[in-house]
Amino acid sequence: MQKITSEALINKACELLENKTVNRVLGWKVGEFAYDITPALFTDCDSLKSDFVFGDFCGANFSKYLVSETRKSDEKVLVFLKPCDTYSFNQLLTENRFNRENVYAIGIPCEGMADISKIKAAVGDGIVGLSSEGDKIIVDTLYDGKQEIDAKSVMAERCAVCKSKKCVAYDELMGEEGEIVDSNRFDEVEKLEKMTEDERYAFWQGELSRCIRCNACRDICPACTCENCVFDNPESSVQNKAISDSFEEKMFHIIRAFHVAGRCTDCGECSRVCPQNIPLHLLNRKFIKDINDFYGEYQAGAEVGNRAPLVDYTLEDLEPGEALERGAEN
Amino acid sequence: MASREEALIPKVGVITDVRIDTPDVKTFRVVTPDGKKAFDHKPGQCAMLSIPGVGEAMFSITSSPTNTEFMEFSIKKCGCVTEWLHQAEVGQQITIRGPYGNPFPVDDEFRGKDLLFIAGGIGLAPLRSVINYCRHYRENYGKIDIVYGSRSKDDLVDYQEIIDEWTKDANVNVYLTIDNPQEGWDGHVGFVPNYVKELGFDLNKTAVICGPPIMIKFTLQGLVEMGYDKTQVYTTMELRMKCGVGKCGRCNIGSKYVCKDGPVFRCDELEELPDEY
Amino acid sequence: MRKCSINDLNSVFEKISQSAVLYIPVDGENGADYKIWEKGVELSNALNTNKSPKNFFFPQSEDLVEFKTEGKDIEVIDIRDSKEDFVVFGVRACDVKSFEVLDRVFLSEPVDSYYADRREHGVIISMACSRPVETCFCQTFDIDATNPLGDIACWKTDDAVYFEAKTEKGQALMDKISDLTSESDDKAVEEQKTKTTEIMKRLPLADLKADKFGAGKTEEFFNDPAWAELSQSCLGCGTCTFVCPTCQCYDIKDYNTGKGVIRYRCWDSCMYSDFTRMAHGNSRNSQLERFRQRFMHKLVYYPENNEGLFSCVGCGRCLSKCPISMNIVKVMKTLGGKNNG
Amino acid sequence: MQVNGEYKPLIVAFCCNWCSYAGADLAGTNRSNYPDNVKIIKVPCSCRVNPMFILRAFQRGADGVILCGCHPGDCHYTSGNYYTRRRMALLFSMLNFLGIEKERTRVEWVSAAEGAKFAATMNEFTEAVAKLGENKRLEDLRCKR
Repeated sequence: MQKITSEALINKACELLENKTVNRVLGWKVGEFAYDITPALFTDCDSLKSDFVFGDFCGANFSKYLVSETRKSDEKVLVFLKPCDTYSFNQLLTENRFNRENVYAIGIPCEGMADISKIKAAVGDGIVGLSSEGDKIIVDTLYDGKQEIDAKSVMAERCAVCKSKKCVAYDELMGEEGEIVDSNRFDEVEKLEKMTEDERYAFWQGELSRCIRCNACRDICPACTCENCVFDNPESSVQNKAISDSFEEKMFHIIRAFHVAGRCTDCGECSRVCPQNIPLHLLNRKFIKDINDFYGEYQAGAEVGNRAPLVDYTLEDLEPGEALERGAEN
Repeated sequence: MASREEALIPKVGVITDVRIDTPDVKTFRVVTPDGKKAFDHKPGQCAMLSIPGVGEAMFSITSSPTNTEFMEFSIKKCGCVTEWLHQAEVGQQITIRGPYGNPFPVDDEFRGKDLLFIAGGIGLAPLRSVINYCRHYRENYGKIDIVYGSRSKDDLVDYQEIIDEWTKDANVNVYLTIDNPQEGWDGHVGFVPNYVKELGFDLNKTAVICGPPIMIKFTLQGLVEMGYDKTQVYTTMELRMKCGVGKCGRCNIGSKYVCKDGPVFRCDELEELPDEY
Repeated sequence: MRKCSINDLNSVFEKISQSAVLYIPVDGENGADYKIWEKGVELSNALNTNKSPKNFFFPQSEDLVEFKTEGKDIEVIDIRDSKEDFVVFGVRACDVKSFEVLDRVFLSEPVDSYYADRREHGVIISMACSRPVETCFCQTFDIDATNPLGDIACWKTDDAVYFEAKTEKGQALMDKISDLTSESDDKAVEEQKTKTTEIMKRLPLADLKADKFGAGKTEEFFNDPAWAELSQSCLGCGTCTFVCPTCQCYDIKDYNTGKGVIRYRCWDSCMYSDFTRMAHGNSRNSQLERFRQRFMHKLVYYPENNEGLFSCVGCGRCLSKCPISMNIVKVMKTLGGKNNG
Repeated sequence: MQVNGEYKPLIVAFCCNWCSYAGADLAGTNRSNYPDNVKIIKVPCSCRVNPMFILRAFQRGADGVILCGCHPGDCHYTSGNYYTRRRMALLFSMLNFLGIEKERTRVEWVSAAEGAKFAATMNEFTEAVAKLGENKRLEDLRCKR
């Protein structure tokens, strides 16, 4: 799927390392299999050449790593940002979470990432090789040999409803400038809104009761950058690692989504990392959709310095009762 | 199933006496509701105390096993459990379970030896149990030297007992020190590790150190410089614990669990463990 | 060895569920998980469940004891009650092995009565693997996926299921289903074993060896500079520990219900920043230390305390679930040298 | 909440110190009736109410939660209730999205002079919640044993 090649990015990174613009590179590192890519820090050209990769499984958003990475040194770190990552980047800058001076950002185009669980569902388990050829992905399997699948059909949900192919922040852009896309990303939310309360409750009960409270959704989230999360703080009275099938997971997910409401850029990392495949992004998107409906279109991270809707108000805002009535009309 | 023993289910204990030792240390006397000692223990062992709804924490038993009537715990105020305990009054019930951990080898390696106890601050709490045990069975041990230091005179735990009892024993020498000069203090001033070096003990002793990690580190260094072998030196440690029985998985240093394999370690054993303390 | 036709498997399930709660792996929208069998519930063909079956013996959260307080008084209420009998069907060889790893922790003195009670009431029917996948590396730990342990071992072919009792408990259950099964030779089973063994040799992780690790290796690996790189992008979430069948660390917490205090325990993760946090400090302050603890525990500390048994069974869950795709295989290969596997 | 075998909804009302709490006071001095199963929690400003408070109330057995503050424009701290308005609009919409009945949550602006309105609001809200019955969707089973 990806049009820009690993080689192009490696060459650029090596060039910037050699001319001392940066002294380290945040990038994707090859794994054991074709799909288990790990975010890594590269400091020399040799390791970039042997281990750096950019392809269909490089979904990891590096923006959040910048918070800790930029504190380590005053020298610049090179980061590659896909369009959706640039929104997180801007949002973190808006919240003064890292020093812009310490980063050299390269915007790269993205054609969408593949979802390995969709591939496994399509071709079965036992994947021993993967390669990309135009719009096709060639999968080598243990049991059924080589199979060809349509890349679009295994694209990650968040990419299938991509909101923007435009990089909104960078020092340098590689490839072509993309466009903001007319996305249908709220379709799933609307579908749920149209259900009855009972149906919605049954849906979410089924989803959230699978939660194992691993905190991966929170820890990956580029908007969750509190130094000490309320759910980790023994003095907060809500620090809790239990699941109880009745309440704790719901509270965790409501509060998690609420804490990032108005700041969430809809990058979709929460759902990508969920080991239980809970569609957590739907909670965030509901907030985004409501914010758009109630207070006017707002895209977090579109620009640096925007005032988030929840720390803002107008005298004519909608009453909470009216908000609930609007929901009921759907 | 209910008849089965379960380590994690505690007994009820009653606080029958609260003694204010220092501005932030209190000593609590605990018995069962029918006035007995909750369980027998050996010097250096610990117990889990808890206040339902607040939390549970491990404390070393400061009273000597020779005391068959009650247990005492000297507790410094530093977290939510200890803060709650510091507000507790006589008659308050808490829960107690134990005893946990390895004791000091008072009936084996310590027998017949000259003993050197070195404590800093609240580090006296676990040592008081051993010291009083050895004083009780005085004939089994050689000379006893005790070096104890704290920030100030007011921060010396069990000061009254030290002055009234320990210093009056035959063949027991007590050396007290405080970190900074203070009015009304005519004793030694200076840090414990330096004081130990100044005192220059002979090398035929078995030493026991307890105090803040940094104090343990420098005192041990000092003893080694003086010519002590690490097999002669014991210490007792503390890490976060939840179960107390080596299962919950957090108090390990390398493959050793402080709650089960410790808290008492001989310093050469400690040497073999990774540096994670 | 006894067998039943694949078409009779549901009758076997029905029979078993008459005297015990029966759990079987069932396909869901996002992979398989254990569910209670009832009529109409179909057995999954998936290799492994999302969550490991350790939950049956060591549930993610469980109440330990209750307290009632009045004034200065406390009443301790033992709320333990005897569990009902249950049967877990379709446990893979790796997960069966994980119970041995857990047993050594929970059944060593002092015995954990909550775990022991569940263990006594549970019967494990294992299922041999016939379609291992790329993330499997049970061979590394000398586990034979074609010949699982458990109370009863099972082999499923296209047309039949073969049963072999491995323990007295298993034999007792076998007796209960004897009228639904018939005596059989092991020809089909042996065939399947040979075939699967051949596939196992072709797995990408087939050559991974654990020889370099084990008891007495603390010094060699603890200060390895590679930990920094390995742990560099670790998020500190608990995914690996919670999907792991052998991770057994737990937390004990109190919960005030308004009517009393329930002391419960729940899974905890050594990857969490508050795992070792005390009022006056933390003995593992950085993610590097916490990351190192997890893998050192599995590969060195645990074997040191348990006659060389590793606390990893190669089930591969962490390989597919870790948000950043960092896992024990990468750790073993990096620390042990690439030639190791 | 069961009272003498009869179901009565437990209502938690967060009231701001400056307007709504005074409004509740006035309802009392005026002898206006409102159900005794409305439990009032005084907060310095409606804006003090963290979403966690609302969830906590449900967890501990509330069947309905109502938040009362000064009328928009009248906040003692100038703008607190404007923030409340946005937050609660989003939170309550989210709760409804998760299937929590929308009648269980409400925001009402009650001034210090509106004792009658306070009583009427509480009566009406309690009645609406009573129709739904016990809160089962945001309950914590541990608290109900």
